[in-house]
Amino acid sequence: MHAAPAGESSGARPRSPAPARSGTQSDRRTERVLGALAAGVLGLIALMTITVFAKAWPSFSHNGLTGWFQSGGDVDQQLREMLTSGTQGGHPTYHLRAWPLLWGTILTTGLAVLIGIVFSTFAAIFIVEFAPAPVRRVIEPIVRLLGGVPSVVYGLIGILAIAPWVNHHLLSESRKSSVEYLVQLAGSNLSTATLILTVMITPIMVAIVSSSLAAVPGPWTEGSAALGVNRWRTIWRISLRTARPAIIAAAVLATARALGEAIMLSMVSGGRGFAANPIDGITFLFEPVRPLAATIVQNSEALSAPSLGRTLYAMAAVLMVSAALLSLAGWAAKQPLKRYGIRA
Amino acid sequence: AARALLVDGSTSVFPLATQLAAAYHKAFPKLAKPKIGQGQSDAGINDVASGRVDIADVSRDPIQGVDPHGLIFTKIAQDGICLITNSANPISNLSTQQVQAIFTGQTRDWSDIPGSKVSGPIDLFDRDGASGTQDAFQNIFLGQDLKVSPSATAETSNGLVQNAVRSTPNAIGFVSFAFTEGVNAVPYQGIPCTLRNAKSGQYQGVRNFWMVTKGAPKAAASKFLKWVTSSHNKVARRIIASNWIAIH
Amino acid sequence: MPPPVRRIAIDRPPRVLPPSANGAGATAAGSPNPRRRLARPPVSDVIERMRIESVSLAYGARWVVREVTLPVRRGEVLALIGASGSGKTTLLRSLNRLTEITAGATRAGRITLDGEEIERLEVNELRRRVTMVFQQPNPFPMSIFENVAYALREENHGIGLGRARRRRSRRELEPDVVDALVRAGLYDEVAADLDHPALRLSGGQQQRLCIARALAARPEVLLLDEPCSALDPLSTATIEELIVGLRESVAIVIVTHNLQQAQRVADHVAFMHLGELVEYGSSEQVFDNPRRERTREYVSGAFG
Amino acid sequence: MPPPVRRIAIDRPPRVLPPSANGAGATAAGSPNPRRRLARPPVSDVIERMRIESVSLAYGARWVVREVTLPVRRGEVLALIGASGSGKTTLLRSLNRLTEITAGATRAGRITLDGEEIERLEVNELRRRVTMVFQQPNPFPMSIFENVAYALREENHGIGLGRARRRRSRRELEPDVVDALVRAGLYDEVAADLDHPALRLSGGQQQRLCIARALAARPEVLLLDEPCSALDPLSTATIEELIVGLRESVAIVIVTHNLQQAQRVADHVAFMHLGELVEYGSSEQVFDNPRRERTREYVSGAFG
Amino acid sequence: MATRATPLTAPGGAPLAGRPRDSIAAWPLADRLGYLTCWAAGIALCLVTAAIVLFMLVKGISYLRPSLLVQSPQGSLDQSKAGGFLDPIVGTLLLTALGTALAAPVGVALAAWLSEYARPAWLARTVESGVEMIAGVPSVVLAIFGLLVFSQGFLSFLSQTSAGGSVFGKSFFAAGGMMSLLALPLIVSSTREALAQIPAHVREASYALGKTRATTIWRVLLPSVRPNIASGVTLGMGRIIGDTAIVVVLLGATLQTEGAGGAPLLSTLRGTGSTLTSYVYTNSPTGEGNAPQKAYAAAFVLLMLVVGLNAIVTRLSNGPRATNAERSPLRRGLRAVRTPWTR
Ligand SMILES: Nc1ncnc2c1ncn2[C@@H]1O[C@H](COP(=O)(O)OP(=O)(O)OP(=O)(O)O)[C@@H](O)[C@H]1O
Ligand SMILES: Nc1ncnc2c1ncn2[C@@H]1O[C@H](COP(=O)(O)OP(=O)(O)OP(=O)(O)O)[C@@H](O)[C@H]1O
Ligand SMILES: [Mg+2]
Ligand SMILES: [Mg+2]
Repeated sequence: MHAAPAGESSGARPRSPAPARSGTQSDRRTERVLGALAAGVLGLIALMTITVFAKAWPSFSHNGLTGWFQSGGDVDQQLREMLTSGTQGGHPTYHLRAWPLLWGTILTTGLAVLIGIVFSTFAAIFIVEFAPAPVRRVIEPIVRLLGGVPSVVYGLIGILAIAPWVNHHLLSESRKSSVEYLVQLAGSNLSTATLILTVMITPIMVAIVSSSLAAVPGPWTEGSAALGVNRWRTIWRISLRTARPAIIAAAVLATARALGEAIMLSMVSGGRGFAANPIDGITFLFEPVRPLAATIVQNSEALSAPSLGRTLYAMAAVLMVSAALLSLAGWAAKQPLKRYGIRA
Repeated sequence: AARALLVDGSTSVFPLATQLAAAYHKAFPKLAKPKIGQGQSDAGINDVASGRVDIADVSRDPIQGVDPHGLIFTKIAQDGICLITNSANPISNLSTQQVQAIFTGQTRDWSDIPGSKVSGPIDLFDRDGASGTQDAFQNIFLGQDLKVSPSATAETSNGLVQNAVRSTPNAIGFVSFAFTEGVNAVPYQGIPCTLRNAKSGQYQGVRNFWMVTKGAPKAAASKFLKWVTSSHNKVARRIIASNWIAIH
Repeated sequence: MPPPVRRIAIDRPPRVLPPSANGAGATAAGSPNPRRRLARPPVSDVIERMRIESVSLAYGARWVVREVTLPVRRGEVLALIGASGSGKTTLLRSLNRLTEITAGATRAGRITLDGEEIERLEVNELRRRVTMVFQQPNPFPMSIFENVAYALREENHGIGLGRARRRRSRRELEPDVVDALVRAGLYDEVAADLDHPALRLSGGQQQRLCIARALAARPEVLLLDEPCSALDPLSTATIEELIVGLRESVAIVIVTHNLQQAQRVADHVAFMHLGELVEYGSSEQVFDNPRRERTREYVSGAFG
Repeated sequence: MPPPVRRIAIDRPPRVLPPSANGAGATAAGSPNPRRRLARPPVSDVIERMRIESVSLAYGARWVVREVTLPVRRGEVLALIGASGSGKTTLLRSLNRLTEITAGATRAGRITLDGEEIERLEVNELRRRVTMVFQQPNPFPMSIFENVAYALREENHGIGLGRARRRRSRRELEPDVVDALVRAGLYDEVAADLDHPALRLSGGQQQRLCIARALAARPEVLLLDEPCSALDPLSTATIEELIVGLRESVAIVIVTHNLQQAQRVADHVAFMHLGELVEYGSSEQVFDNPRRERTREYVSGAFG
Repeated sequence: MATRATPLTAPGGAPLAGRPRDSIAAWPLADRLGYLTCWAAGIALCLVTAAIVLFMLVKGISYLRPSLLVQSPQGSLDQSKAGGFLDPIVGTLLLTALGTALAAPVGVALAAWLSEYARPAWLARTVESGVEMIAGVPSVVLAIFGLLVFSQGFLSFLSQTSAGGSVFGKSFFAAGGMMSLLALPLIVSSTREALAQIPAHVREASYALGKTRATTIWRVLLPSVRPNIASGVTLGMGRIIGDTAIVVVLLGATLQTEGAGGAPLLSTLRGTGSTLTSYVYTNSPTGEGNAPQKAYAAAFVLLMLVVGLNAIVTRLSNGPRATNAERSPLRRGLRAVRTPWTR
């Protein structure tokens, strides 16, 4: 379209300029040190992963990956047999059908995170956009405080305050007897666990989301306001869009936290390796579950028992893998946003 | 300086062990002071087997094939296990058959139990598989072949069972002596579940507390164990007798 | 040969005089005197839309605009000039109540749109009718298309109980979007890639995109705060033509530091100093024989 | 009466002609012709510091600057003009190898500082000698003092090397900081509150702070990318004088869209179009009788 | 603001424009619903928070006696009669300090590397996932792994050696080490988020002054994300303070902090102990101690500690050179994350 530039032939290929000396000694040293540090941490993590998987191997190999994740039989029974297996010189048994535990993990984590994300996104919007200054000034440190409350304390509140209440007010005789032959309903159950878990992970999410909502560039929101788009729509279409990477990050962190939460859940989840069944309608919410992490803690006494120990490591391995996949998923979810200039 | 005498293991034995250790150190300030950690029975067994600690407190009987070889179990005391029900349901007695029927899930309703003040489904509270108390309960009350009904709620500690039973009218469960406050300790085979009866040997539901060493106890460890188990050691006797059953 | 240029708009060379901008060429070429007014299409009728009556504005306790009275008419362009900090932006922002967003900003005096006090109007309704383009280009982090469609999509969430929020399909929106882009003189540059991120455009293109965004809402009054300060002469030319062309249908207020620009586009000029309206009059009068001393000083020391 | 204004720098009313800016007033007042060059102190000698030899720059596979050859001399101001996207900024950034931090940017051709190829120089050393001021004012989130002191502090600590070099105390730094602020014409405005956060300053002040920051490092070449496009006439005036004053000691390259500005400050002007250097010559020559048609078109349509 | 106290009078004495009519009433139903949801969520948050805090307050205060704070716990079956929890308090402080001291620098360094260097890319990606993975690992797994590591012979100096001659592997050092791993993800992610939000031209401005990346990071980038680092660290400390498994497995959960060897502090760090959390755990029905009253009291003290530590961190995050303006609520806490350039 325009006349060929003079001597363009010489400019044909990017002649990469003479080997440029980039950065001073100190700078390159810094990069190396930091890089080494990162590698070190990674190494440690890798070592841990390998250890766990090595220990976990027999469990997987005996049941086969498919078998391991299937359902079948009473998982608690299977665990007990492992504990005493090898007694009287018999071979240790590894038979396990872990689906109920997985299902428990999925239920508690999934529900808690779903509720948590919605709730904390709205709460964050409230804190950043609508809350009167004094309220904000009070609530912000308190949210942090909540983030710092140990899970044991939540567990304590759970078993001493919430579980009994649920047991008295929400569980009728009829409901109990309806599933009597399958499982026994008690104050600590799926809904209690989910509730407390949600309360536990919310602060982290609120903190992260609101901080990034607060960082939405003023010109964007103003620009939207200047077009006569009301405050809510502006938040909805501009602020939330900009904050999405943070929301994702928050979700990842929270999910990971929920996956790994053990103590509290072992206190209030009902402690039965039972696959709560949605078909039971409302009752479903009051059926006991026991997520993987809680199972590990509850049986950690038996880590020395050969087969049970290996099995527990296998559960740990599963948790690790899912956490890793989780972070990958989060990363992938952020990619499309980058190209529109939303920095993640 | 003398190396520490590291003790680790069962939380159930922990209170006893700490008191013994304190007294022991008072008696022989020169000797290595026992340092009591608390984890779990099997963690303790692991530690002692790997030589990480010198003595492990264990609240369950040895299991062949599970326990590493070459461990020496020394019985130091006995603890009792009580059946407990909600205080709204002060049952006067349970026979072995009744207990087995209830815990295996054959009997599912209180109305089938003579003397119960409540009706409706029985809420069973079990302990998780790895617990020493559960192991003891299994051996003492059920015997090898019976199993606790799978529908039972498994709690992770005496305290949780106590707590659950306290807050559930229809509940029944089992705990060590120390956890009968606020609930109804059910007499077993007509014998009230009390420390006295257990000491006198009438009450059957007792289990053993062990201290485990790798091979025969060595220098510091053996001194401590001798002191604990020697039959003419007033101090130790008194401490044990305060809440447990002395056996020497 | 340099490798072939990928022809997506971000890469596309900016418009050069022939052929696309010969409009600009015509007004510009051979006329060494930058003060010459742009060739302006005759305006059928001049109607007063907004009226600013002895308006004062304060941040906290500090009055930065004092007792300003001005008419805003459709059919002519009103230029606000004055040194930095003289309150131009503040005054401009008060016209669609953007000042209310700023904490601690207070207003006294009347501002009316078609005789109705603006605080009687629903604020978003008002801002939809009186839109603003800022000094810094601020495209949203979306595709070019979405940026322009934004106002359109949102506008049917107008007043009224939850009017069914039927999302208008892209097909429906396309004509309006394209039209807006054309009017902002951006279309030929970005036609090929409406789905590219707006933030990848060059500064000038971004600013024109913002203007397109504002036009898409079909406002009745258009407020421009130094729209060209970051642009090169050619983009500026495009936008100035656009402004002059628009004044037929839209009442326009433009804040500028560039006196030549004010002279080229404005029919009336208001000179502000330290928050006071020093002089208001027709462009010729203010520039060629200002009544007040201050004004003369300012317009003569023609920096910019 | 409006309540008294709290007199801290943040909301101190910006400088207006009397009293503070009578410097600007002087050059401005009574000079109706904006093209007039600024009164320029005689320069002892003009020395070439940098040389750009047939430099081409590409982003990815796309050449945005082609075969440009230019001298950069101390004792005179070189202005780069040209339409948006013509590669001015890119060229400017390549002078202190800032292009290297842009992913996919490649360079061909030679750039020398005092005859030495800039690749041979240690990059931070180079950038300390050839500093740059950007289009948007971007002070760091520190106090005003710290902003300037930052450039002064020699220490370039990484890990290991640590803060081996003793950090100069505030007392030691004060004179240089003040000096830099004075040279940037900012001192009298901020003297009272050197410890206030720099981000509280007005746009013009911020930009001058950035210049002060750049000057503090005592650079040999100063690159300015549209330093005034965000500023008002008075701040602009101050900065232009500053530039003209500096050219004695520092070689200056300025990118601008504002032709009047180019004429006021520049000794030599380079006109770029679509990445090519169309014309290079003395300011008078380029503006009054350009050799190339393109140039004529551009400078005659004196928009902006 | 203070000056507004005196009613403004317009220059011309014109009446001030009345507070504009709230336009929310005019929003479409859906939007108003959203708005209400926000308030609902916000209020719910406040209520839940208040409920928890009050619950702990009431329970805690009713059982808390000053003596508890100064006595060491005694071994006894009925913990409700056995001393206070001085040692756990000390333990908590020690462990948290140790863990944070390890985690904060490493975390910030990692974040800086991830956001400023991140070469080679694959390594960066892996590190990122690895770190995030830790967040999902039950701490008991970390603990067991830690035990394996720290009972290695060459690490004997970090813990004590049994009479049997092999390494105990349980000590404040060991626990602190693993705890820092626990806190890492939170610190890294919040710092990275913030660094990513700093516009490029700020970095360039620093490079253009001939500053190295290192200096830029150290003097410009990190200072401007201090608040985010702070909130990351507080969240991290939360994890550390709140963890039980690691304390039980790696700290021994001995009632009293028992040093090992001569040197005062060092011996403590090499020795075993317990934290308030593990104390709460063992005294809650979950553990054998079974003295809920004490658990509550301890839990309350724990919360107070958390509050105190948060306050300290926030204070530090405002930095020594922070002017009053910078310490204003706007620059603090969640709001503080509004990066200066986004004005
Ligand atoms: N948000 C604010 N808070 C407090 N004071 C402000 C605010 N915005 C502007 N000001 C002050 O109000 C006065 C007028 O500002 P305004 O931006 O309206 O001037 P302007 O004419 O637009 O200047 P410029 O030509 O540089 O844009 C200035 O003194 C400024 O310091
Ligand atoms: N980071 C980048 N990646 C890819 N292309 C770029 C990048 N920065 C600039 N460009 C392209 O390079 C060309 C020259 O850009 P440059 O900013 O140098 O022009 P300019 O003369 O400075 O324009 P303006 O006057 O608007 O600042 C433009 O077409 C632009 O789209
Ligand atoms: Mg303005
Ligand atoms: Mg540029």
